[in-house]
Amino acid sequence: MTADVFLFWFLALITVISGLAVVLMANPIYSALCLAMTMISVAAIFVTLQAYFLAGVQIIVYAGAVMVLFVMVLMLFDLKHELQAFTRGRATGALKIASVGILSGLIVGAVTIGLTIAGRSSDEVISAAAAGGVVDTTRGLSEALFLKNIFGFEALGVLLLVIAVGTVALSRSKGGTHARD
Amino acid sequence: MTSMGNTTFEIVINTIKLLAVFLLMVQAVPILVWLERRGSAFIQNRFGPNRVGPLGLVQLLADAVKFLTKEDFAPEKGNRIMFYMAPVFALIPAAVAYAAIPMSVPLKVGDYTFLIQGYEINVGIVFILGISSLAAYTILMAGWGSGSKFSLMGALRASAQIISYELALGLSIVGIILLYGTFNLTEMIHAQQGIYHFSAFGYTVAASWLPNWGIFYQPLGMILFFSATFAESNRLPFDLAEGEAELVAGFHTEYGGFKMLMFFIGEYGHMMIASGLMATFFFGGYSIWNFTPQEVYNWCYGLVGSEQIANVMNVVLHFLSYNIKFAIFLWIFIHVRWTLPRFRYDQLMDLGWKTMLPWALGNTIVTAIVIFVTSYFVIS
Amino acid sequence: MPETNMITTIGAEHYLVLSAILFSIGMAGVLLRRNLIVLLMSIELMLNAVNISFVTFSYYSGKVEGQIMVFFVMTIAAAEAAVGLALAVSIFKRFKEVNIRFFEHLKG
Amino acid sequence: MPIGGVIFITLFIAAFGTSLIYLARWTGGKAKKTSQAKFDVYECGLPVEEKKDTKISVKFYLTAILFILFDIEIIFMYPWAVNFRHFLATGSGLLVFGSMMVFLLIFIFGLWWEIKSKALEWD
Amino acid sequence: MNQQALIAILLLSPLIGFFLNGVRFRSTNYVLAGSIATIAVLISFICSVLLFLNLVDLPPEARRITANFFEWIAVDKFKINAGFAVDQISSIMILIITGVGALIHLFSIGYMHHDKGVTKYFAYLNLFIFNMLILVLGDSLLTMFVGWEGVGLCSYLLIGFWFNDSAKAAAGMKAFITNRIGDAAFIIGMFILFMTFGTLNMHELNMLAPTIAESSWLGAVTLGTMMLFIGATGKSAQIPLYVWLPDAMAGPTPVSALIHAATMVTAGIYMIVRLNGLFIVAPNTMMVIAIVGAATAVMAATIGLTQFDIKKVLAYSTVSQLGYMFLAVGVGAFGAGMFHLMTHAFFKALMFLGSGSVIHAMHEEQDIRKMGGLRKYLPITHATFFLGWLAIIGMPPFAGFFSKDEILWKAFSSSQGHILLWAAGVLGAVLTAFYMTRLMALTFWGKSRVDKSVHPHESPWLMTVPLIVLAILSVVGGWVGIPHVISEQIGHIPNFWEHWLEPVIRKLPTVVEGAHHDETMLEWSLMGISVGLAAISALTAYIMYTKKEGASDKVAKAFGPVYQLVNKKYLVDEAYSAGIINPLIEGSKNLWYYVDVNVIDKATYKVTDLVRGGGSFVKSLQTGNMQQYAMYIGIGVVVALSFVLMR
Repeated sequence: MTADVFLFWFLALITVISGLAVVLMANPIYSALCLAMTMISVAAIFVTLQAYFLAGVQIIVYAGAVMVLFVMVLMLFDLKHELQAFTRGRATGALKIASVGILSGLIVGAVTIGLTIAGRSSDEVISAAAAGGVVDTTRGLSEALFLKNIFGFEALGVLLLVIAVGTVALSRSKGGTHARD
Repeated sequence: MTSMGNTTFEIVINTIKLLAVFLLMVQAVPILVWLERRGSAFIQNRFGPNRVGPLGLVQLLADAVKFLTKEDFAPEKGNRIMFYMAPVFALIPAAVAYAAIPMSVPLKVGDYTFLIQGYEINVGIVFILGISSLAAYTILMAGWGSGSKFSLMGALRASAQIISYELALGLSIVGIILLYGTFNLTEMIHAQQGIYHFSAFGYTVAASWLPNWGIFYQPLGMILFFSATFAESNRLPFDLAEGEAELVAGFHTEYGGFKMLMFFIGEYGHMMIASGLMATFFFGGYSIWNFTPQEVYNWCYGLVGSEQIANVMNVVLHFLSYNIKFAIFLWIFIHVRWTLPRFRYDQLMDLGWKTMLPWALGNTIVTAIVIFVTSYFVIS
Repeated sequence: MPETNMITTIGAEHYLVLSAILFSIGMAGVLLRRNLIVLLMSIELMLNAVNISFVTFSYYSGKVEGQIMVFFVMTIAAAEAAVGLALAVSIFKRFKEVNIRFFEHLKG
Repeated sequence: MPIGGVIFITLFIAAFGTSLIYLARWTGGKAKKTSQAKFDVYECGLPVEEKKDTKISVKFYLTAILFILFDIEIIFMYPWAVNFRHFLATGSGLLVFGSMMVFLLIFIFGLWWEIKSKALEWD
Repeated sequence: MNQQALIAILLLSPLIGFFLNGVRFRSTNYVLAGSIATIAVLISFICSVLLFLNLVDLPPEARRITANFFEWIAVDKFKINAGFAVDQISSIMILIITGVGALIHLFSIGYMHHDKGVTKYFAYLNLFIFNMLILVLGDSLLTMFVGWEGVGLCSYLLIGFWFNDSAKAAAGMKAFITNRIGDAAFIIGMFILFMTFGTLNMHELNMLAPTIAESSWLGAVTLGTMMLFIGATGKSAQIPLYVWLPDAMAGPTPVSALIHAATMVTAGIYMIVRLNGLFIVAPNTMMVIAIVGAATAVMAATIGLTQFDIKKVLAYSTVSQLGYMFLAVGVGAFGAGMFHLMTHAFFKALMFLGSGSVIHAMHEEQDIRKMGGLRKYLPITHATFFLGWLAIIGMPPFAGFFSKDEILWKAFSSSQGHILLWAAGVLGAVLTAFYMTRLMALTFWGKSRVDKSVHPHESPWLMTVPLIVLAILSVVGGWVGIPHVISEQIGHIPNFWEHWLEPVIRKLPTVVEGAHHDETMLEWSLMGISVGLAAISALTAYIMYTKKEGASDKVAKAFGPVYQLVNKKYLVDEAYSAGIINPLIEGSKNLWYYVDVNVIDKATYKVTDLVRGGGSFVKSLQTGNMQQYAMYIGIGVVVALSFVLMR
């Protein structure tokens, strides 16, 4: 077992465990911290896939910004008495679990079947990747981003602007009947 | 290859090196604490610690003993897990990020080349920014885990401050990235070696009496970056998180003993990262004034006449050069702390959002325009 | 191929299965949790799972487009988190709790 | 990228920190409960008050949201900045420069709006 | 400097100006707004000049600078780049647009300074310049169409600039809707051409056109070009879609000068010239174009004879002159069409600005019956207007003479030409001379009929400087295209114009037979006839309107019903109302009353009941529980995935 393989299993384990913890932890703050952990290990997985810059962005944006926001809001709310983590519905629970089960089964099935039916053995793909190689991902990334996807890029700029304006407006709203504070 | 080397020897050396970088950081903290206390005393016309040992140097050991013998305390109302985890996590971002800063030219021993840094990362800037942005968690965990209002307030303030200044920090180095076209710190240092020279409109301008350092291209960027790092490491004049008059001691109100010390290590670690990055981005990193490493090596070789020794000497000289710059910035951190008064919180936020961010933006735009104009229009 | 291949040789399918598992976990979180903010976090989890598969495809096909997609997904995810949390704060201001059930008031 | 090293040092520090805490606990001992006040959180000597809803300004979370949005815009500038000279050299400099300037215009407009609408005002 | 960069700056400068003025559109600081807009256009003008000089440096066959900024649309084979091309034709156009545009911007600062919406006005003007440049530079029909629509929008915005006046707002809408009809045809034309050639790139279309053999008298190319021409009649105000242009005079006068005289309305001619390689293989279309052009030229000129609104006269004159240009391109004289386009841009912009100056001086009075004798109050305006008048009636050696003469000669001699077309052209010239002289006489000469309360005054320098520059251009503008017969007499001045356009213009053979000498004689005599008749006509008008009081009324009485008909603009608007618009409205009313209420509504009520019944069932699924919704999505994904997998 080489270091790479060990690394993958290690990271996959951390990712899955902390991902499970997000869903299972009763206290939302623990969930948030576990999610941050997941984000970081996903970033590490990106590194094993040679997406270095994306890994950095993943950490900066997700772990360093989005999750900080989550944690901050949760601390703002100070929900100490979270007695019940899961919803209780009229007989919907079983169906939900069933659908999750089927869904996960199907996704796993789709991936494995898709890969085997296509007749593409993984070695072949790996060699192709090694030969073609994502040599300088950041350069390729910026070429694709700024030459091919300019409109998407500018549209995202506008989206962010709209969100910024919208959240400010939303935070100004007094929440219906809530008295002004 | 994901890890540290190809042979067992290399892996072992690299592991030891990593530990050494970490220990270097940890052992620097007592010295800095001593320096800070003595320095502040001199600035404020006091004596400072001067009883234990010569110049009070052994004070550190006394402190350590005190830390060790304090009883371990956690408030009942708080969240114990968070309360204990926070100081441990305070250490991680600082050390992980610091290990990515190159401290000297690579050392060649036989067939092996050892970098004088924890590890080389090809997206170094992004990595360091990302890792150090994780520091906000530590603070939030500490504040929330203490279960105290002061702690929570302090934590929220501190994290809001950190993220606010992270914008200015991130934007102030876009100019530098534009200039050098790389995320890699080593390449960035390479670009700053030698004499001052740049090309514009197809001509090359050079000045042999100046080094090719970033500060001469990005003075505004340097000021913004340095100020933002003050806020990032929660140092005065930006230490609103622990404004004594308002919040007792901020997020570490409830901490004491070793846990407190670990927060200190984290804070000083951030200072060190900031100083190291300052040196790397704007002052040529480990490079020596306007000499390239090759010139320094040749000089060493001429002096001793042995390749091996010249190599080592070269590494040592550059390491010294780096550390001199490093120490100067650390001293500026300390000096500023004892010289400037604290901001009010609204002033702090105003400074971050309404002053530094627009200026950093302007700096970026101007840099981009200058680079664009000078290289797009070639006067032949 | 020997039996141990699955464990010692890491290929695209490993990453994809990991992504699928993570996605399912996120989906379960969306379906089962009652705290709105945890729900949002579960959505982030699902988006991360998708990102893993995008990067995987990008790596194994040698094309950078997948990474662009991840970049966009991250932006959208952050925007979504911002708006979602703003909504959560609005709800919290009114009900002092962030149960997903409060959204039932919105039905027509 | 030596991710192995990063993980190693992370785990090492975690272990190091934890052991330090245990060491201190061993040498210093667990705190003895001599009175309830000792274990209360610090509130300047007054009895601990527990209010149901602690009023914390919503500004904090608003700041965090705005930080995210601007942070992403800055992140978008990184790949642009690092390859700007490359683009200039390959002849697509004008397009890339122009598109980023438009993006920055949007950025500046957003910042200007936030400042003008007093969303960044702390009192 | 990089040529692509020049094109980018050329295009972006007005756009930036638009944004700078657009974001602060409530401001009334006319100096700032005007300077921003004018400087933006001036920068564009400088870029145009530099590009032109770059073109001159290139060898004649290679005079084409292209800039593909990015791939705009890529759907299978349908690939459109955001590509722009500067060649011999478009370089002339950008010079006219930005040059005349800059002058008119300058004029506008003086003209609009009292207006509340001055910043908005300049923003619109800059947007117009930007769109016009897109139209002119776009190297595919679709890119051109973007500008085509953009200028339509700006035209609408500027005609209805004073939208508080409902008549003016209605004029804007009329222009927009009339253009819409043409645009629809333009789009259909693009479809046809894309189906036929598989490309919309105009350069490629010109190259590919000769390879397509037209099978019948109405083949794909003929149909496509015909559709494009209908689009052009909308934009360039030709029969039958000219009705919007006179009404468009509701906008500010500089706008009329820039958009409705110099630039936008010439877009149709420009488009045809740009696609000359395509149009030339469709002789039927060419014939239609020539006939429509000649008819418009004469008809609009006759209406111009009877109008009393100074701007309306100029508007009909514009329609008439555009008819000339279409006549020119219709007989295959693309170069002459472009030539007249340019000279017309100079003198008509001059006259419009002059009329603006007059209106400004008369405090918004536009009726020429209430003017007269303004020469002594407005010396500069009069002098420049006088030069413009000489140019438009085609007196040598002013600009209009050369271009008009060239058109008439080509109408006579080209293989597509006909003596009737020539005759119509001459008739148009004669009428033009008459009504323009009438306009001059009633406005500037003779006795003053100015109201006592009005004190005319000369305009500020901001307004007179553009007038002077345009007057100079109106005089010398024609000298770049002196015909051979004249240049032979005065020392072989080369015909720069023909020389410049030669590589991109396909020529039709001249059919006049006989020796070179005969041809020269013929040309001289035709020239003499047209100039002579125009001079006589102008003289008649001069005498009629200044020396003999009441002579005009007598003539009007003598013609009686004809005069009334012409004065009412041949009742075209009324005819459209009665024939198209009212039936539509009435028909719609009937449809609404009988079909809608009784049939459709009843049917929909039944459907509603059904849906309501179904809805109340489905409503039970809508619990408001988001997680249930998410579950439905999940189940949907499962079903879809299993379908994919089982297949």
